[in-house]
Amino acid sequence: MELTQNLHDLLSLRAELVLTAVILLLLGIELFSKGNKTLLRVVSLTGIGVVLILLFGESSTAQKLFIGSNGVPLMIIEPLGTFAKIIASISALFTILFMGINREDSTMVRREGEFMVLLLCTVLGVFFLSSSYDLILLYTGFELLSISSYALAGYNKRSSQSSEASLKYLVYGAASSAIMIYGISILYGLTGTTNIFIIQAILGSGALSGALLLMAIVFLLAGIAFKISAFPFHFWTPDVYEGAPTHFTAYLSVASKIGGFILLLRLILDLFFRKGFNSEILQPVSDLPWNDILIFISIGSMTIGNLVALWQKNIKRLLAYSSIAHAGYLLAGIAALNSTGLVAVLVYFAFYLLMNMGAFLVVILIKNEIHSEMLEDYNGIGSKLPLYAIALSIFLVSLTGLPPTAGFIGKFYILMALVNADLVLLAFFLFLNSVISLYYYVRVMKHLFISKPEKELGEAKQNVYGGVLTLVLAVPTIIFGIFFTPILRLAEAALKFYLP
Amino acid sequence: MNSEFLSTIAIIALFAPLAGFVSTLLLKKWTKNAHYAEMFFIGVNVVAAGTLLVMTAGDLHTLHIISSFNWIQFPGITFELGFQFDSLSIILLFGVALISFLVHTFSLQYMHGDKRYSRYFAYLGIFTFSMNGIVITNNLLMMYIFWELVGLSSYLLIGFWFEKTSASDAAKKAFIANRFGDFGMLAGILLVFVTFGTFSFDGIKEGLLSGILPFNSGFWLSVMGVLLFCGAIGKSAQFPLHVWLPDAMEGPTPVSALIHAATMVAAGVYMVIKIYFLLSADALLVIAIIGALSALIPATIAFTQYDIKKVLAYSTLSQLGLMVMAIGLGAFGNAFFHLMTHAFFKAGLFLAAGSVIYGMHHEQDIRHMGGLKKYMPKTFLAFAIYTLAISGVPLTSGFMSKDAILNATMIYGSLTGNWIFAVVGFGVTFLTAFYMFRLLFRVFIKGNITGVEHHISHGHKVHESPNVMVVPLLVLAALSLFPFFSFNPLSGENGWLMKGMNFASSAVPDGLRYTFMALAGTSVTGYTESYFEASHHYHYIAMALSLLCALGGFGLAYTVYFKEKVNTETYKAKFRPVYTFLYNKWYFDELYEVIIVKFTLLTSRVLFWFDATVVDGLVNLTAFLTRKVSDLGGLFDKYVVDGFVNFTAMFTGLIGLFMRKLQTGKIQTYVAFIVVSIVLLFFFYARQ
Amino acid sequence: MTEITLYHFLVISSLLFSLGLYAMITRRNSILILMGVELMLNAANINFVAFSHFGNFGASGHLSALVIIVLAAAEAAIALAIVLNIYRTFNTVNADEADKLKE
Amino acid sequence: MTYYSLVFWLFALITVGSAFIVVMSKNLIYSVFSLLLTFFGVAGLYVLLSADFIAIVQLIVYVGGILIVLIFGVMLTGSVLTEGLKTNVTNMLLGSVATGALAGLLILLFTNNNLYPNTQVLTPVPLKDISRLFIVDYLVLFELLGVLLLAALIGAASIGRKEKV
Repeated sequence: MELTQNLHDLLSLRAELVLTAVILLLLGIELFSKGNKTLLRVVSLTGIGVVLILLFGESSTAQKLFIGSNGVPLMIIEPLGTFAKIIASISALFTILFMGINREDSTMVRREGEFMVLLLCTVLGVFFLSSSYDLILLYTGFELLSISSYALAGYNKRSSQSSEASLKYLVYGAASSAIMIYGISILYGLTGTTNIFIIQAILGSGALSGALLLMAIVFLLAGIAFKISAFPFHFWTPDVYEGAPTHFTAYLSVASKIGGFILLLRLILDLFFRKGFNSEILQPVSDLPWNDILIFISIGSMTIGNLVALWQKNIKRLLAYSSIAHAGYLLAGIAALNSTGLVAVLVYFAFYLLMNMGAFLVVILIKNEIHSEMLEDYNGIGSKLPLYAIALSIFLVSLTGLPPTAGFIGKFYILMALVNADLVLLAFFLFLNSVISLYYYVRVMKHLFISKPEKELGEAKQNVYGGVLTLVLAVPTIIFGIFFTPILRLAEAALKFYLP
Repeated sequence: MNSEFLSTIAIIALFAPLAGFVSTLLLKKWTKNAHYAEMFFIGVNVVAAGTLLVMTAGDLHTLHIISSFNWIQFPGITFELGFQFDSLSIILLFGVALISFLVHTFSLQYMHGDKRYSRYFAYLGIFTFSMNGIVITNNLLMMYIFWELVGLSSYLLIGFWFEKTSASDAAKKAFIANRFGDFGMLAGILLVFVTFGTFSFDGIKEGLLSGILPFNSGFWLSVMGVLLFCGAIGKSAQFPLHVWLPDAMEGPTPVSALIHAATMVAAGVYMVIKIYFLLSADALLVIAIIGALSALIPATIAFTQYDIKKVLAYSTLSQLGLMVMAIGLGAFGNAFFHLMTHAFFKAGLFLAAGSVIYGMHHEQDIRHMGGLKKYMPKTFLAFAIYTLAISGVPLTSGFMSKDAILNATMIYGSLTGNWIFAVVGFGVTFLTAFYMFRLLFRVFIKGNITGVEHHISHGHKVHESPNVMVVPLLVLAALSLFPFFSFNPLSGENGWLMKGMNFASSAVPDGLRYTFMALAGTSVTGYTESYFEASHHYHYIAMALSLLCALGGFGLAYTVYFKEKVNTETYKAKFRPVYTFLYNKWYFDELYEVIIVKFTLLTSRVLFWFDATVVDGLVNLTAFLTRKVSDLGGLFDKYVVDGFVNFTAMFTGLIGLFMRKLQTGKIQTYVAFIVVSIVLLFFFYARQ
Repeated sequence: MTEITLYHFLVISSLLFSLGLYAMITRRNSILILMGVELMLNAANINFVAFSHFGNFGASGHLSALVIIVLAAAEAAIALAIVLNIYRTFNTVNADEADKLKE
Repeated sequence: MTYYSLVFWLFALITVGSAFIVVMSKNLIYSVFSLLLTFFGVAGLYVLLSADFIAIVQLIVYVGGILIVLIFGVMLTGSVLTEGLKTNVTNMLLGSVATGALAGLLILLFTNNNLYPNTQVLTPVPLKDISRLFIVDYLVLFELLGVLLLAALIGAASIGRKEKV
C-alpha cells in the first residue's frame, strides 16, 4: 500500500520528472542524431520552458510527499523551494543560451549535448535540494549538483585552466562534502534519524545540546559555505570561476549558490529554528549562537571578497571575489533572522540572477571579440563595443548597489532588515563594503570608457544575438530598480508558509 | 489656480531636459544636428519654468503644491516620491532653466567643431534634468538620488575632454571630493530616517515640532544637521573640500558657467536652506564657521592667480562661502537672494571669460592679455557690469544681495556680541572688489597691451565673439542690474524675490535655537522683535560700510593696475613667503595629497600586507619550518657554517611573507584552510 | 580487555577521517588525494553503522551507508576522469603543480 | 565478549594501521594496496556492528570497484617503470597540526559524550528492513541515485575521453 502511495507521489514530482525526461531525451538525441545542435537546443530550451511553466503553476501550493512509516514526509513541494527551482531553471536557460555564443573552444560546441545533460543534472540536484526534508536525500541532491559541476568546470578540455579548475573544484568539493556527510553522521548519531522534522523536534525538546552538536553544525555549515562560497570556505571560488568556461561560471555563480542558500534556509527555517514566527524574530530551537555564526561568516565574506577584489586584474576573477562578497550580503540578510531579512534575501537573489548572469554574458561577448579577460585589454571597449560596455556598466552599478538599478533595491532591503533586527554593526559593515566595492567596479568602467587602448582594437563588432541577450538582462536590471513590486510579491509569496 | 495644471507643467519642466538628453543621444547617429533636439527641450524647460513662475508670482510665499506617489511600501513604512513647490523651488527652477538655456546658446558657437559636439549637449541635458530634480523634490531620499546624478553628470562634463590628463584628473578629484561629502550626507539621511521614519521635509518638520529628537538629544540633532551639511560641503565646495572646484575649470568654460558658478554649486546652499528648519544653533554655528573660512581663504588666493578662470573659480568659492555663512547666521532668505543674483552675474563672468578665451584662441593666462576693450567691446561691457555687480556697487543686483548678507552679519553681531563674521564679510567684500577689478583692468584696459599687439602683428586675430555668444552675455548683464530684483536699488528687501520668501521658520525646540529666534515659538516668522529692530538699525550702516569696502578694493586695484603706480613685483618679492603661500592656494592640494593619497596608499598596503601575511604567512612559515626540521639530521658544523646563510634565507622568506598573497593557487593548501577554519570556528563558538 | 563500546568505533572513525584529510592536504599525487576522500567517506560510514547499531536506530543508518558507498563510487569515477585530463594537459598528476590560477 | 574484543582490536589495527600506511607511504603502489587492507578492515568492523550486508557491499563496491578504478588511475598516469611511483608531500606541518587538532577534538568530543552506553548484544538489522526502506520509503532516493550514477557516467566519459581535434 505504501509502495503504491509512494509511486503515486513520485508522479507528483512533475517538474523533476519532466526534467529527467528531458535529460534522457537529450541523451537519445546526442546518441542517435549525431548531436544535431538545433534539435538539442530546441529540446533543452523547450524542456526548461515546460519545467518553468510547471513550477510557476505550483508556486503557491504545498504538498507533502513520501510520508514514511514514521509519519513524516521525505519531500514537500512548497513555494520557497519552488522559488529556488525557478531561479535555478532560469539560470540554466540563460546558460544554454550563452553556450551558443561562447567561442572559447571549438570542441566545446561539438559536445554541447553532454554539456546540456550535465547542466540539467545540476538543475535536478538543486530541485532535490529545494524540496527534500531528509538529510540523506538532501546530501544526494547536493552530490548530484556537485558531481555534475566538477565535470562541467573542466568542460573546456583543451584549456589547461579549465582542467585545473575542475581538479580544484573536485578536490575542494570532495573534501567539503565528505566533511559535511561526517557532520550529518554525527547528527544522525545524536538523534537517530536523518529526517529534518524529527531532528527539529528532538532539538526542540532540549534533549540535546553541547559541543558535539555544535561540531556537527560547523561541519554541515562547512559544506554549505563551500557551495555559497562564503568565508572562510571560499578559496576555491576565484580559481574555479576563472578557469571554468565562462558560461558555466555564470551558472555556477547563480544556480550553485541558490542550491547552497536554499539548503541553508531549509536547515535554518525547518531544522534549527522554531517553525513559524513568534512575533517577528525567528526563535532557535536550542541555544546555539546562530547570530554569531552567521554574522561572522557574513562580515568575513563581504570584507575578504571586496578587499581582495581590489587587486584583481582579470575580470572573471574580479567577479568571483565580488560573488564572495555577495554571498556575504545575502548571509547578512539571513543573519537578521527576521521576516524582512528572508524576503530581502529572496529579492536580492532574484536581482542577483539578473546582474551576475548579465555581467558574465558581457564578459563572454567581449572575450569573443578581443580574446582576453584582462582588464587592461578592456581599454577602449566603450567606444568600440558601446552596447556591451554600457550593459556591463549597468550590471556593475547594480552589483555595487547604486540606484536606479535592481541591486540597489536588494541591498536596501537587506539593510532595512538589519536595521529592524538591530544589527547596526552588520549594517554598517555592509554599507562600508559597498563603498569599497564601488572602487573596483568603477575601475572596470574606467577601463571601458576612459583609459586609452595601447593598440588599436581589431575588427571587434557587436552581434545581434549577443546584443539582444544583453538587453534582455540589462533592461530588467534597470526596470526592477524602479518598479520592483512584482518581485517583492513573488518573494513574499514564496515565504508564505514561513512569514508571520 | 488649477494645481493639477501646475503639476503638469512642473513635470514637463522637470523631464524636458531628460527628453533632450535621450533624443540627442538617439539622434546622434543619424544627424550632425542632434543638438537641436536638446536646444528645443531646454527651451521647453525655460518656457515651462517661466510659466510656473509667472502664474504663481502673485502669492509665492503661500503656495505649496505637493504631489507625491508611493514608491516603496513596507508594512509600516512608505517611501514617497514627490514634488514640492514653494518660493525657493519655483524661483530656482526658473533660474536654472534660464541660465542653462543661455549656456546652451553660448555653447552652440563655443563648442563648435568639437568632435563630441552632440554628446556635449546631451550631457548638459542630463545635468539640467538632475538639477531640476534636486530643486523640486519634497524629500531627502529623492534629493540624494538626484544629488548623485548631478555628481555623475558633472563628472562627465568636467572630464569632457578626457584626453587631457588634467581634465580626467580633475573630474576624478571632483568626484572623489564629492563622495566625501555625500558620505556624510547619506549618514545624515539615514539618521533622519531612523529618527523620523520619513524622508520628506514636511514629515521631518512635523516630527520635530511634535518633539521627536534623534536619540532624544539636542546634540544628535546638531550632529544630524552637520552631517546633512556635509553634502553641501562637497557640492558647494566649502572648506575643506573646496579643492575640487578650481581644478574643475579643466572642463569647457560654458560648463564652468553652468555648473561651477550658477547651478550645481548652488545646490548645496539650496539644500541647506531646505533643511534650515532642523538646524540647531550649534549646527548653524558650525555652518557659519565653515562658510566664513570658505569665504575668506579663497578670496586671499584669488588675487595671486593668473588663470582667468581660476580667479573666477576662487571668487565663486568665496561667494558661496558668504552664502553659507549667511545661512549659518540665520539669514537664509538673504543667502538665497545672493544665490540667485550671484548665479546670473557669475555665470555671466564665466561666459565672458569664455568669450575672451575664444577670442584669444584658447589663451587663459591673464599675463598674456591686456587692452582687450578695444577688440571686444561688447564682452568688455558685459564683464564690467558683472564686475560691478560682484563687487557690490549700487544699481546692481549684487549690491542688494551682498548688502543683505552684510546686514545680517551685523545684526548677528549686535544680537550675540560676536562680530567676527561681520569682519569676515566686509573683508571679503574688500578683497572681492580688489581682485575683480584687478582682473578687469589687467584683461580689458591695461595689462599686457604690447603682448597682445605683438600677438596680432603675427597674424593672429583677436576678435569679438559672434553674436550667438555675445547675446547671452548681454542678457546676463541686464539680469545683473537692480530692476529685475527690486525697484528700489538700495533695498533688495522690498523686491519681489525677498517678499515672496518665507521668513526663517525653525522647527527646532526653543532651547536649541539662536537666542534671537528662541522666543518666537513655532510660528511662521522665526525672528524676535529685536531682530527686526536691529535689522532696521544696521541697514544703512551696513550699506555704507559695504560701499566703503567695495570702493576701497576698487581704489587699490585702480592704483595698482590702472595707474600702475605700484610695481607688483617688488611687493611680491617683499612678501615672498606670504605670496607663495597664497599662490599655492594655502597648500591644500599638497596637504590632501599627503594625507589622503598617502593614507589611502598606506591603508591599502596594510590591507595587502594583512592579506599576504595571515594565512599565506602561516603556509610559508610551515614550509620553512618543515625544511628546518628535516635539516635537523644534518651535521652540526654544517649548521654553523650555513647558519648565517639560513638566517638570511629566513629573513628574505619573512619579507616574502609580507609580499605574497593569500591565494596560493595550491588546492591542497585551501583544503588545509578548511580544516583550520573548522577548528577555529568550533572554538570560537564553543566558548559559551 | 575492556568492553568494546560505541566510542571505540567512533575513535576509529575520527582517526580515519583525520588521516583522510591529512592525505588530502599533504599528498601531492592526485590519486592519493582521492584515496583520502575515500577514507573520509568510510569514516562517515562507520559512524552511521555504529550509531545505528548501538543506538538501535534500525535500518536508516545502513541505508545512509549504502547511499554513501554509491556516491563514493560515482565521485571516484568523475574524479579519475578529471585526473586523467589533468595528466594530459599538465603531464603530471601532482595537484600542487596545477597552480596557474591564483592570487 | 573477549573474542569480540580481540577481533575488534585486530580489525581496528588493520584499519587504522593500513590507513596510516596509505597516507604516509612514499610509494604509490604501497598506498593503493594498503587501502585495500583498510577497506577490508572496515568491512570487518561492519560485521562486528552486525551490518553484514553493508560489509558485503563494502567489499564488492570498494574493493571490487573503487579500488580498481584507483589502480587504473595509478597505472594510466604514473610512469611505473621510470620513477618507481615515488610521491612526495607538501604542507606537512600545516597538515599535521590542523588534522591532528581536528582528530584530537573529535576524539575528545566523542569520548566525553555519554551516548548509547549499551553493550549487550543487539539484534542485527534484517536485510529485509534495509531493502524495504530503500525501495518503499526512500523510493525517490533510489531513483535519484540512478540519475546521479548516469550523470557521473556521462561526466566521466565526457571529461575522460580523448578529443579529436
